Amino acid sequence: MLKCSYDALNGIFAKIAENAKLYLPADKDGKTDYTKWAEGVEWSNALNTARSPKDFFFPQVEDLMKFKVEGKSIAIDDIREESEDFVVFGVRACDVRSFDILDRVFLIEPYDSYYASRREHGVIISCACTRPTETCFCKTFGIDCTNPGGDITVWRCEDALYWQANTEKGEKLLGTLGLESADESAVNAQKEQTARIMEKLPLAKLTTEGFGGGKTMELFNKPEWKSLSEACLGCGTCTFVCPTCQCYDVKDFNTGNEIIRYRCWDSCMYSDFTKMAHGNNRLSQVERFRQRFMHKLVYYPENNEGIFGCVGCGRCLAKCPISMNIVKVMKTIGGSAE
Amino acid sequence: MQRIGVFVCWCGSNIAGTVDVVAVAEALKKEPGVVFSANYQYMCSQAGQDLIKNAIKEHNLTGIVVCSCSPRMHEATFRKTAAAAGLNPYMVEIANIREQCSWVHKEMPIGTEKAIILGKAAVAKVNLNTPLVPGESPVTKRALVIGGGIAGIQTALDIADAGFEVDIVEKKPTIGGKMAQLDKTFPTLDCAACILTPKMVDVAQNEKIRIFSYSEVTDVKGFVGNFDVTIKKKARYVKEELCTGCGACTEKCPMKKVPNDFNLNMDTKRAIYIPFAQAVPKVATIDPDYCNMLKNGKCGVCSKVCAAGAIDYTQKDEFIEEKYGAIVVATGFNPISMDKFDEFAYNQSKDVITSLEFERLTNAAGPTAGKLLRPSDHKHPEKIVFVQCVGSRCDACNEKGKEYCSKICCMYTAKHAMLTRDKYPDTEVYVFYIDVRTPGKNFDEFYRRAVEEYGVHYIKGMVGKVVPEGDKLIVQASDLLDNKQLKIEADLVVLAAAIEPDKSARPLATLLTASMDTNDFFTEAHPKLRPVESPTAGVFLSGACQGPKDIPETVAQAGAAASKVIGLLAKDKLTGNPCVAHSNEMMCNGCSSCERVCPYGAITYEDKEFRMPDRTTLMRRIAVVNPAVCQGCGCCTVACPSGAMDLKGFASEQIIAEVDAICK
Amino acid sequence: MQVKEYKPLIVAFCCNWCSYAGADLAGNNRLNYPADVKIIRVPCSCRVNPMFVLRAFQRGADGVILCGCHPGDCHYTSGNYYTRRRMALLFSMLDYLCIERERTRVEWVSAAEGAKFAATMNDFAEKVAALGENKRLEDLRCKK
Amino acid sequence: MQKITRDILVEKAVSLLENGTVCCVLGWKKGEFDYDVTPALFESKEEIEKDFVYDDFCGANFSKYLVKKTIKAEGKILVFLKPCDTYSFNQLLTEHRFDREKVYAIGIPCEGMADINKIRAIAGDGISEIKCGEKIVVDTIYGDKHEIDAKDVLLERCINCKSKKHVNYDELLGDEGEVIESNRFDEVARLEAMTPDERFAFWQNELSRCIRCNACRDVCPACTCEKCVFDNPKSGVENKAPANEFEEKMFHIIRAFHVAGRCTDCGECSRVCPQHIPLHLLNRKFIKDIDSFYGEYQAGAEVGSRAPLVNYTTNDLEPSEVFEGRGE
Repeated sequence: MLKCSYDALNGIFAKIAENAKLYLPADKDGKTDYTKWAEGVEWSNALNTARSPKDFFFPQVEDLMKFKVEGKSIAIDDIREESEDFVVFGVRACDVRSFDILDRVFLIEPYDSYYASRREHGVIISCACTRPTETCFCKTFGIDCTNPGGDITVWRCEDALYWQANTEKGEKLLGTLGLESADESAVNAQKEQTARIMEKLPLAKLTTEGFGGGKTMELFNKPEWKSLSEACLGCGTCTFVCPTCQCYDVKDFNTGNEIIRYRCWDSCMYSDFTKMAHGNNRLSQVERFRQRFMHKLVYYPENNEGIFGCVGCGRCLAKCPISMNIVKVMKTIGGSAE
Repeated sequence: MQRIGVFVCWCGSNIAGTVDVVAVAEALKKEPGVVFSANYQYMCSQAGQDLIKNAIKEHNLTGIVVCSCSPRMHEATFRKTAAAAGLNPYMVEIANIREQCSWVHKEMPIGTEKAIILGKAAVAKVNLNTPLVPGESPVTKRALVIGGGIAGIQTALDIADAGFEVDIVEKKPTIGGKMAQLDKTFPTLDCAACILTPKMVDVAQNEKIRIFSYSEVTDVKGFVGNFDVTIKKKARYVKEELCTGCGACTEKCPMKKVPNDFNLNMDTKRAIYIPFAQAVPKVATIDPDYCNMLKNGKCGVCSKVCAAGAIDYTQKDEFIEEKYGAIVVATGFNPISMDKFDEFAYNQSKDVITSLEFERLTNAAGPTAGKLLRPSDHKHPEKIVFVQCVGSRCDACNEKGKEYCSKICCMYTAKHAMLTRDKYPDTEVYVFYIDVRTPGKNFDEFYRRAVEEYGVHYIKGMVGKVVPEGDKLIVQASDLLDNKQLKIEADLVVLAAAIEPDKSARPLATLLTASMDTNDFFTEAHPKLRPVESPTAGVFLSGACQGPKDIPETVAQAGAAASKVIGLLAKDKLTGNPCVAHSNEMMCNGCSSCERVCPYGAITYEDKEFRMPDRTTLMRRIAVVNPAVCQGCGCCTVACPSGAMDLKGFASEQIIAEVDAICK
Repeated sequence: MQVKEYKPLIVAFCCNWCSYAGADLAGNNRLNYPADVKIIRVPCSCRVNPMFVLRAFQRGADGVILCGCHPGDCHYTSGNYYTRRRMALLFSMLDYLCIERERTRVEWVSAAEGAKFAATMNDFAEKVAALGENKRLEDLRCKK
Repeated sequence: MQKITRDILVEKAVSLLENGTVCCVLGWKKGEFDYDVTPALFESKEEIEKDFVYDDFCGANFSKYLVKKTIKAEGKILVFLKPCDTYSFNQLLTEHRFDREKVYAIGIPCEGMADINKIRAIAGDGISEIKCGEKIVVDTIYGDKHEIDAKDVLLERCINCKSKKHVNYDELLGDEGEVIESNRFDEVARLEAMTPDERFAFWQNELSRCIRCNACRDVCPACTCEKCVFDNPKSGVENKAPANEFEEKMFHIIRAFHVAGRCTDCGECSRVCPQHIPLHLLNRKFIKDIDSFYGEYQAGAEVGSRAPLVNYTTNDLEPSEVFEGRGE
């Protein structure tokens, strides 16, 4: 374990930024979001960012290729940007888990080379939580917010910032930073303190009981879906703030001179989601609403060794215009009501 | 995918002088959808059109772009060309490379570059064109004429003569209108009744014509070819079908002091009356304001004397709904009220009268049986002053009168003056005028006869004041030619009151959505080229409701309106402009935004049942455009927030494609 | 590399009855105006959706002008009155978002005003040219 | 604190449900925490008594729900409307979006709703309890307690409340209020007074955060199109994500234009924006312009009134006159 003083932090950021783009949470206008580090950008104390860091690997809009059509010939232009190395600093445990969930989608056949390339070039420096909030429920999914993982983990202790590499990539980067070594006592103390707070969280007792692979038939036809989805506006807020939602649409944009094929996030909450020639797959908002939660809580774990598609970051709890969310769904549909 | 042909016209050197037409044709050949491209000296010539026709057939073209002069010039030509080759005429687009390119840009490279871009825009549009077929709507082969004066009578007779059914709605108990009140007519001096009443009889006897007298139009719905009209038949308390017009009731009715409006209230009639001897229909009518039986249930004399048993005190207003293909407005005119003209003492002296009152005084069927007697003391007037332009040709700021010339006053005053001198040579006649306006066949000759043969004193100048003094009227006036003030002791003063549209015209215009000018005269579709049509399709104008007119003009216009109606009714179906708005019912919210901006009332709403994707059904309000009424302005397409409303021929996608092509 | 001279691109929506005829008249009278002005014919100025205006800017137009019949002379009696309201509000909003106000204009041009049409286009093109390229409402994907 | 209590509303709802006047009740349902109230359709007395709430977190405007819910409902729907909600209600009626006969509307007074983001800014993380009383009392899991004056944490739209008057209802609970002279255009005026570069920077910064989640549109009572142009591939503006600055601007300009003259300024768009973009400043710009160009007009004040963009006068302001007297 290594450590650095908070005074030295700016210098360390500068060192990281020498070889890679560095992004970290910073406050602006009362909101926190990942910001490209430059001299003067302060690392935010906030628990988490409004937008999740999935953008770094799976941006909302990503150009895939360009092509020109002339007569019967099509000229394709591979416009893939040679991904630059980048470092995302200060990622919370929940969001770190989200990369694992996305990997299981994008890095299996058919292999998503766009995503893979960004994953390869990115280093994730996670940050352990110390002040979880009432909307946090990462523990429900077995995430330890005091041990967030990623390539490197930092602990924000009172006296210093503690660093530990978790992967080869992490070791390599950490080795270049010239930090002093440290014992783990401060970190351990902090872990214990955070664990005690975790017990007090209002959602501490939320469990995944009743969910998981194999529960499809049991849950699919529950009548409660109707009342849960009754007020759903069908907007895409939950999906777009979610760190694990990975659906996208591939579209063409005709600039007049050429066609840009790009992909952008899509939402299963939209009525025209995966609309095909025969029409829509899911015709009513109940079906669409159910799909999103069944996917996170049943279908995904069924295909991924029991790993749930939700990380308990709480963004959807804070952002849904009508305050409907996965916690309310789990408590109503599943067996985890208090 | 379309198969588009591009045809670049040289227009001699008009285009080719500043645009490299060969380069344009070559460049456009590469555009998506273009399979053929050619250039030619004069595309609009027979040879040019043949080139287009042959290319359409040979290359199976589905759309063509002609790069030539303005579409305002030859769009119609090339549409016909396309149609002749079996292509839908609306698959033609014109790139205006003459007026908007070669003629305004001097350098060949610039002109050529722009011409190519304009061509690309047209190609982009044609790629999205769809064949359009004009909508058709059936025509109800019956016309409605509103107003039963000479204008309405003549229109109805002409329409009926062509074999179509016509209904006349007249608000008075008889048709005949103003002309029925006149004595003689200028410039031939034939008696009005002698030429009008036979026409009235013709109307009554014509099997194709129905008369709704004592009736009003209360509602109009529908559109050209398909109007639904509600007519209110006011209760006349006499069964029309039973009344023989014998007149027994009108003689026996004890209520004798009812002002006789037909004689402009210069005498009285009974509470049950027939307006005049030749009235059509010759049916009695009870005036409910005066009839004792209707007012307090005491009397019933008419009922007792009526051998036919036609009297029905319980009669109610009746509403009749009829369908018409065309509507003719012939609501006529009235003299304006003289209330505001105190200087002429109209309200102070009975011997100051209007010209129309003078007509009745000289009419054999009038209150004096045709003898010219002063209303006050029934003496023969020895000195008569006629005042012209009372309320006509006023300043815009003068609230008393009208700005316009009433047109007929000069001639009828000359007529009155002449007839007076003819019958009563001892009577001195003065006419005060601003100008004497006599443009008409035999008009000036007529006026000059009044002056030269009949010795009427025409004095250029305006009467300033009329003061009743004893049994005389002191007329103070100025003689502008001799530049002196005059004071004439007259026995009778006759005011040539301005005429204005009938008061019923304004609400009627609202019902018909027909437009009016500030004076409440109906406006024409075009003041010169479509003078008898209203801008509202299917509504036509006849007579003085459109502007002041004399009888020959009115009759001429009545005939013209009739011929337009006949032209319309002769069609079995109406074909419209196919470039009309269309609402996609799947996207329409029924919010009424489109309806509110439509100037033609072409949009209505209906509740329609939709089968939803989840197999439920849903009732939704949706907009429906009547293609026969829509004129294709496209205002609704922008008012519509969902984009459900689009315009055929100028669809949003097409305009966006043009924008894109121009900007790329 | 040769620096290309900056030429503004101007899209002019002209109503069929007055302004398009006015443009034709300008042509008949050989009145010059910049070739940068490209006319799109619409039945009435009220057919122009604000979306078309934005589309033109997106695709690289530097100025957009709408021409219609003079108020009161609309072929469809009231179309241009609606245009007037819509565009007054749209232009005010564009200004609020700091799209230069000289880039948009509504001008009433009758079928008899060929000279006015040419003068308007000359003036508008000059003002737009002075502003330079449209940077505040551009879509970089559409730039060459 | 709200002057009218939850219990009065519950009693009313239950009695109307039980006597058959209505078949269901649109109301606010208790959430997981004390602030995450959800709009809900209550169908039984038990549901209402258990979960119905009315407190400082009941911002949701139910008017729009009536469009879909009235179609399906067998009988009348009881809806509780705050004063500002009644304007949306009227505007929807003007546009024939639901059948008035299928609604039983109860007007309820509103003292302004609280903005949880403002509370969180004061109380910090870990809110465990919020009590809405004279003061808003917030407890956190970290042992902090905050007593907050409700006036200090009002939603933006409530600070600039335009009316406490209900413009449509079948029944009114509590006292009727008045239309208020608000300062709601001050912020627009402040922006107008900026230099173009400042203002450009302001909007660039705000709109760049847009993630096009469509929450603003989907919550908007004026956006009830069967098919939105932004979802329609044929409209030419359809897109699922803002690809660049142009698309960010275009979406918000077009959306504001489509609701111009119809927007009642209910403020739901700004309330629900997950990125806290002050969208009301776009809508209010149109309202302010409409008021100054064509005379004051409040959408929804009257059923059937003619919205300014489907209306005109022959001597309206010319587009060229818009900027007269507004120097650069």
